[in-house]
Amino acid sequence: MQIKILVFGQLTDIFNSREIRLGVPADTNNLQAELHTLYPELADKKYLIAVDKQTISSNTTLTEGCTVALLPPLSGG
Amino acid sequence: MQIKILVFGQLTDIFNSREIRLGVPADTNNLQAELHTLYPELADKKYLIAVDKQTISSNTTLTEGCTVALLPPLSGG
Amino acid sequence: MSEKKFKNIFIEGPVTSAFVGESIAKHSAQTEIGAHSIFLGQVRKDVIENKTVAAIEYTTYKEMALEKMHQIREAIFTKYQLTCMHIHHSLGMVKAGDISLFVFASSPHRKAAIAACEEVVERIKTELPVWGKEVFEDNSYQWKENSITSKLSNL
Amino acid sequence: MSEKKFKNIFIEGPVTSAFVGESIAKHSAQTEIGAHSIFLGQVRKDVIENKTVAAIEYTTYKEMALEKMHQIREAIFTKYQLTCMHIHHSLGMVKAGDISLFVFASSPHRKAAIAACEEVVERIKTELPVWGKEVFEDNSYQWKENSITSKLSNL
Repeated sequence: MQIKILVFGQLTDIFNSREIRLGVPADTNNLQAELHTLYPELADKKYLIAVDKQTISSNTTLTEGCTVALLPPLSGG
Repeated sequence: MQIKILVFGQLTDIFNSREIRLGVPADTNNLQAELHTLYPELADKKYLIAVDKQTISSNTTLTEGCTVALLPPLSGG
Repeated sequence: MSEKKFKNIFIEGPVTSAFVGESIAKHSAQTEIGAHSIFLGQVRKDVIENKTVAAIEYTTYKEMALEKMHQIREAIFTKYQLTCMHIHHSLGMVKAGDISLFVFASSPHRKAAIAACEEVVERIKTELPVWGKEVFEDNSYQWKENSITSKLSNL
Repeated sequence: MSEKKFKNIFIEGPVTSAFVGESIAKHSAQTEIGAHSIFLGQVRKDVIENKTVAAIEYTTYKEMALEKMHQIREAIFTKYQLTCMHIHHSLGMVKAGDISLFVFASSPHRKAAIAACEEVVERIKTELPVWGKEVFEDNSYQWKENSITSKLSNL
């Protein structure tokens, strides 16, 4: 029972990886708390969370098979 | 003592020429009256007059050596 | 009655896609550029009263057009932070599907390049003494008129 | 969790000027087109704290980016009368002076082509999950940030 967490841009410097897996947290608030404990530097970073490719603006329930992505400020183009 | 009159675009169909010469009229109002007598079709056409490459918006004195241009609606680009 | 020589913008016949590509390539050494905005005018195969446009034949009042283009260029460089700007307009016959106008504005930042390019295109269409004769497939023709023509005036 | 395949916009490495030229050439058969508006993003050789940018390395969240790009494309085609629109974005290393973004909008009329091209560029910069790492000549790097990033949101 895991979820996949994709990491992009400058956040890959903190995770030293582009993808990690965690046991399924109840929701995105729980996930953030867990990530900020595991990766304290992340707490200072500006990033958005996407669940299944949709960015979220409030706490969102997570279920098995979800793909979560951590999106730092964009810089395409 | 002549002035050169340059003719462009659809007006060349009326003049059958891109350039004519006339004795120097006193001003652009006189020039227009003379042209409309010589080329009656011109009176129905929309066009601007340029004197020495500057379009005019009111009656303008003409002198020898002036170049007058008759400019129908533009269609560049 | 200045005899000043202004930069020529006119070319005989269409602007080729290869020419556009080469123009872009020339800018790779100008590494302060971050954005290019390009406008290309292409001759449409319009159908007017059952007749199909085969080509547009362009003519100009060259002395006045180059002086006007110079004034437009000066105004645009004053208004926008541009690295460079290049303009090419066809004279003579340009077939339907071919390109008759190429405006190319480059700047460190996109907003200046985009706004400058758009403004130059508008001013070319409304102020430059150029005329297009739409030649139909049966060799008859009609004179084209851009929608707004009243802006041709003294600066 | 749709498995729908969206049109790919990504290419490995820079957009070449020859590719842009060829893309333009392909449109000469589409004779209802009267105007092309093209935007090119070029990597600037910026100097930041005495270090010179040698290249930008681009990465993306591809699945999300292609879905987002599809939504943007649909919105633009609904809003503007376009004949076609093509978008190409680089991934991987793009050297200073080379092109990393190519947006190409075509329409019968200039206003639609110009406005659509500009709007797509803005939306790409602010909504597409793409990240650029500015690699300096000494091989150190910093992560680039576009000025407005808050627009990335659910549609």
